[in-house]
Amino acid sequence: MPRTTTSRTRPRSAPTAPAADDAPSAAQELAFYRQMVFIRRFEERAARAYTEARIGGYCHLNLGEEATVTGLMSALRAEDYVFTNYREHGYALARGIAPERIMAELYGRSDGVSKGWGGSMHLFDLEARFMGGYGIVGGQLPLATGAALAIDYRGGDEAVVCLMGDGTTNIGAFHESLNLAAIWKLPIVYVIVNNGLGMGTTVEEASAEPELHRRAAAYRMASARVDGNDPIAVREAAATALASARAGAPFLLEAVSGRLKGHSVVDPARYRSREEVEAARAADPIAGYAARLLESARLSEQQIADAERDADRAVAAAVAFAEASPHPDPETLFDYTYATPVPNDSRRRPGEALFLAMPAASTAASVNGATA
Amino acid sequence: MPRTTTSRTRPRSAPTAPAADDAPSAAQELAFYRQMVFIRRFEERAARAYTEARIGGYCHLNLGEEATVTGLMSALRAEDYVFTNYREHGYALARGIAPERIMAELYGRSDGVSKGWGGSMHLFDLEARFMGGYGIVGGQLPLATGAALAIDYRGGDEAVVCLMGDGTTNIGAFHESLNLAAIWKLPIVYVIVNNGLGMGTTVEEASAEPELHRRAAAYRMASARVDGNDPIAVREAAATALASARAGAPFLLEAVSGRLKGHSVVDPARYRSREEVEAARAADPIAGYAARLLESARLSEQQIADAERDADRAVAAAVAFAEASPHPDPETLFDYTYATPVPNDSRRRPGEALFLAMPAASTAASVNGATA
Amino acid sequence: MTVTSYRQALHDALREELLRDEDVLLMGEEIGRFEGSYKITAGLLAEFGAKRVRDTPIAEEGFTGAAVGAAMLGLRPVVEIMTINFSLLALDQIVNHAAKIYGMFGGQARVPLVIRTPGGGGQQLGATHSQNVELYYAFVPGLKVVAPATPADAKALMLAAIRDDDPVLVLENLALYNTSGEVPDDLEPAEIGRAAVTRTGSDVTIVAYSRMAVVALEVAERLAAEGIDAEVVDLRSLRPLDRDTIIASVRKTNCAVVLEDDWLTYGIGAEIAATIGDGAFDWLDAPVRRVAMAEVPMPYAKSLELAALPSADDAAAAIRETVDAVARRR
Amino acid sequence: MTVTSYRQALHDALREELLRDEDVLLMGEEIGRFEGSYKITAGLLAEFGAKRVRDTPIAEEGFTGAAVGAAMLGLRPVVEIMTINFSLLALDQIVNHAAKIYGMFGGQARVPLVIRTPGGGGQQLGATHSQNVELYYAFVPGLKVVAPATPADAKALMLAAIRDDDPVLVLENLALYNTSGEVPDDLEPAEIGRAAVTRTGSDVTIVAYSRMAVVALEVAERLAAEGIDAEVVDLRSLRPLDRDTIIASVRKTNCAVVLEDDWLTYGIGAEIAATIGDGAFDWLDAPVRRVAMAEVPMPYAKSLELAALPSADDAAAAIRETVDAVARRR
Ligand SMILES: Cc1ncc(C[n+]2csc(CCOP(=O)(O)OP(=O)(O)O)c2C)c(N)n1
Ligand SMILES: Cc1ncc(C[n+]2csc(CCOP(=O)(O)OP(=O)(O)O)c2C)c(N)n1
Ligand SMILES: [Mg+2]
Ligand SMILES: [Mg+2]
Repeated sequence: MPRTTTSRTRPRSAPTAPAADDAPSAAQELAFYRQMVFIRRFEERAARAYTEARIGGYCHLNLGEEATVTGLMSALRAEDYVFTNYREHGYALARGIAPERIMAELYGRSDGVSKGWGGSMHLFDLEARFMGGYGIVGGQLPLATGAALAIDYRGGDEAVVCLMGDGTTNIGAFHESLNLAAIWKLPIVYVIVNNGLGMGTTVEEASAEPELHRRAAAYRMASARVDGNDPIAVREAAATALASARAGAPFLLEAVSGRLKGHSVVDPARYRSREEVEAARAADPIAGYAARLLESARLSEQQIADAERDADRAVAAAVAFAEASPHPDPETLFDYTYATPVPNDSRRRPGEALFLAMPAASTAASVNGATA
Repeated sequence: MPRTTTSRTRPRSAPTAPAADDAPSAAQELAFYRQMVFIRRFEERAARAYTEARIGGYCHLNLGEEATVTGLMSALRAEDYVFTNYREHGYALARGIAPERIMAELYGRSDGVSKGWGGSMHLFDLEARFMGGYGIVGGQLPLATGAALAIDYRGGDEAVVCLMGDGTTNIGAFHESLNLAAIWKLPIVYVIVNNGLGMGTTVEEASAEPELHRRAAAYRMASARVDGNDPIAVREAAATALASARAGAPFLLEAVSGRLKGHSVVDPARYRSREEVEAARAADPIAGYAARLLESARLSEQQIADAERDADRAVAAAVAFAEASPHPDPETLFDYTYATPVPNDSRRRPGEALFLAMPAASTAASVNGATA
Repeated sequence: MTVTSYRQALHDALREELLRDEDVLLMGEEIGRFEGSYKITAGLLAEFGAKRVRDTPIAEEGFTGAAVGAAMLGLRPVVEIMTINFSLLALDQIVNHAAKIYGMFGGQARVPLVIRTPGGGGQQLGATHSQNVELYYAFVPGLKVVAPATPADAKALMLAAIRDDDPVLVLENLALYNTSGEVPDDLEPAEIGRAAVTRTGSDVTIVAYSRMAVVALEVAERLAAEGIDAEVVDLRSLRPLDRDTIIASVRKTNCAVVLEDDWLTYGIGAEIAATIGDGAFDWLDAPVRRVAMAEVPMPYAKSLELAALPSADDAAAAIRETVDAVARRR
Repeated sequence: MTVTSYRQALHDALREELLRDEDVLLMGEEIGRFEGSYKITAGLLAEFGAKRVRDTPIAEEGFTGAAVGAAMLGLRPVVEIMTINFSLLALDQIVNHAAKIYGMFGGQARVPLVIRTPGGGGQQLGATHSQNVELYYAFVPGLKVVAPATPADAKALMLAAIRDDDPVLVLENLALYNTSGEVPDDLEPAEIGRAAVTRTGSDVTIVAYSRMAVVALEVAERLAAEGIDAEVVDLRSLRPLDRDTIIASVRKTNCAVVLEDDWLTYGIGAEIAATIGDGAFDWLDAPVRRVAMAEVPMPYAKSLELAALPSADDAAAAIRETVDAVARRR
């Protein structure tokens, strides 16, 4: 458990992320660009590994959301907490978790961030305060709200960022969580990553108020909408939101971007018209950002080539690491049912008998195998 | 099942309730007053029967909400549907269900509206299109939304009125239901009966937006707040809301009144200050309405006395009926598990063996008693 | 007879009922334009339109409850919950409302609702997406729960569920969608509440449902080669539970093994074993073995998932051991 | 030793833990100013303030999930869900989140959460407010579920639950709140996962938990007068389930009756009966009888409710018949 925040008076910890009013330096812009490219390459490589059956289960990518991911994560302090959904590789990368350990998790290997127990949908890293991808739509919202409650309870000045998709704003947990955060004045920013689609359902079809940030009004909560294709704008909006949250006014931020591919790797997205796909491609945040920076000579062709080469190398290293990492040992199957060992915990394998066959004595056999 | 509404083209059925613009006649005012008094007396008598252990379970009363109940129900047409929560005796009475059958239900007798299966929280009458009191907070909202969907599906012009308490606006089902109704443009009016309290929790403590009707904004839904102590105002507001709903624009109406007693009959409400109780009493909708009508000579002392006498008589008759009604026969215990009989339905009584003891033959015994 | 996939059989049942009865409508997430997460409803939006094939927002509690309410007014909604894991969000509407409304109001309102939802692990979907929680519904009086294992049963039980006036949960299975089998062209609705003996045998009874009923037949064939003649009972209906068929079989074979994909302790198999221990007490020559999932949150990694899930080998071993145990006791 | 009510014992445990550990906080509907629907938390808001005794809106999923999240950061929230019926609204947060978080992330995050909630029928609360659905939690690996029957156990298990690093559901019971019993003044936390033999006997084993464990003792006393010497096993923990204690008892008495307040088919008793039929197979001289609720939505009317609920008389009759069945077989 993260116990570094147990101080009960609000410590003014030194900010470890840019403050709201910092104008982006050229170095930062380059760093943003490089991060976006890196996420893009990582996701493309993950898609390939999935089609090669190296990655299993469901696999949802941040393709098209790289500017949102980068801008948001850059506004956080190291001690802030992130909760998100299953579409989270980019956030984990941007939060500084080693790509090797992320790729190893996608591969289901024992060096993965979640030791192979979570997979693509369930990345988690306590050190990075990356508190989980979650696969149940909306499931992370109450959890994140509770994390903010814990911070407030202890008088810390960390904040929580809780990500969700546009489709998630229609589920009950959204309503209950935002109301709780607002009445309790919790240090949390809810971020709607609006990529225009649930799986194939559009925002307009699913939400009676399609300007999703306006739903904050039902909780007298401050809110804003930002262009999710502009990493600098996202960072600024996030910084404002975080400052508000830290001051006890939770915030709802909506970042509007696009989804370049299907809902998950297996989805061919046939329900999208050619025009829709073209429009998404035309709005590609990386191409757009590069074009803007190139235009004003804040980025060179060489830097672009370097970014791509470095990203490819880093991703290749991550894949190599993942492939070399051992599969989890079946012997560890019962290691993570409980944190506090408990007598009579079942450690029976599927084919095992509950009781020893025809025991000789009339005393009870130990029935659950080894107890924890 | 109510199948009178299966016509698939929208029939313009004759209105059976006053239209929105009718000004109240003296006769109507008197009828309103008499109905409010009647509900008051019914509820007071129910409280007594509860303390005498003639009524069991939980028992929630409409004391203080009589004007809201009367005004709302008067705006409905006969073919409209009502869904509500457990605090629903008044609505059932105002909807025209025989008080005898309501009281018999509270007594748990076989002549009760729900044959003794429901009790105070679960009144239901198909003929009156009174589609149930429900005990799970918020549980009625999706159901009512679905009823409106069925009306729309069949092209009927009935509407649904879905009642709920103020505390209910904080639960997920509220959010999901209003969003569904709004995207599907269903003929439904959601009514928040705001009595200021959940059980002991105030609206301000529970809802980050305490002007509850404003929550409609999250669904681009029309809404209004009305003085729930004024039956005429409530009727007018309800008529407007119903007209909107019938035209395909669902509506959120908030009626603000007070709660004169505890949350349920057993609750002494010690958490309320003397001032709060005084204020609630001072706002008593019946006393207030009587005073206003008396002042303008639209009601006489004689009429007041008559109303009280008639109410007492009707309530006494209801009690006499309830007391005379037989307790449900334990033999009927298995009559209402399934509507479509099904083989192997369990009809075992609690102490009964599943299988006959030591059966003689090697063929399987009939194991579930009589099958439906 | 046509050889059809389990997926297609479900699709055909839905389509036939949409054609037959205007009161039937489909509701659920992504069932229309996306054609269903598992494509059961492919083509139906185009054929029947958005009124009858209704995409919903992500709001399991809301749209499932709305289907209950619509059913109270006489429609016959068929709700798809994308996987049974997400049904937990709608549990209050299913258990506290759909299952109670008929009884709680003294028989006044019927709820002719169908909930279709797949269970099943084995797809590396991790802890929250690999559960078999049909128990949550099978436990509840007022609900009917069917669990077809074959394409023919999938279709016949779906037809029955849609025509039934009570809420029926139809448990599908991710691992069965692509399996195939013969489906009679003029298939009638099945009778809900009846198990089927899908293989007769004399040495041991295997009781199973859904995917495991298919595994049971495979294992029985394999064991036949070893001289073990197994009878297979496919439950088909979890509520009501057809105890007579189970007991008749075990009174003949004198021993039984239960196969299930859910967790062992308190799982569906517990009731089966308890039922057998009671109704076949004087006939039983060995303890009833249960082959079930390891009691852990399902891990993502393939090596761990395989270790957690019951396999055909596990089943075969348990059956052999049970037959041996009988021999030792005779 | 002090004679204390079950309600007071729970209250005392909460208060002591609030005093002992600043990380403990209480959350739930109406637990503060209203002092709790069943008054377990009476006086605690006044003593500890609104930060530590936190009234919540009506939002079971939201506040239960928030407690899970707070627990992930090291707080030790104790959530009251007013009755177990309402817990269905929070099921996703409990089953898909609280129970999974430790395993799903490879052991990185602990969830030291307690959920307190009463079950129990018999109060004429009708179909949606009288359910015993502890099964829904007992079934789930990753959760621990305890069900105290006595004031001493209520306190000792509550202390243990609060100090445990896993999510623990403490099943209380409406009908037990006013019962009394001795509670040692220096009571230590109990060990979760252990059943207790609360009466020794040689003729028959009665297995029960929560309210029925109290009924079991009453019935055992009554039967003693008739010459039937019953042993009573109080499960105390539903997950993990202490099979050894049950089996040791039945291997001694050679027969068993299970008492439970929930529905029979798939109920908690199914696992108990299945466990006995397996682990005591060669010792068992009669089928395991289960005394359980009739399988109907609970009716409101007293006459029907009484017919639906298992009574002490039902239990006594089933035990007598079981002892007879043993005699006939010997
Ligand atoms: C409760 C629940 N219902 C349904 C699903 C299936 N599902 C997974 S992702 C998804 C769409 C989510 O859309 P959105 O919130 O916009 O997020 P995005 O995938 O676009 O990032 C759905 C319906 C689920 N995982 N959980
Ligand atoms: C889901 C759920 N949670 C909690 C309860 C317990 N409960 C019954 S009534 C009530 C307060 C409801 O307040 P409000 O919605 O304002 O309605 P009112 O009783 O004031 O009419 C609560 C918490 C319940 N019945 N259902
Ligand atoms: Mg989206
Ligand atoms: Mg209220």
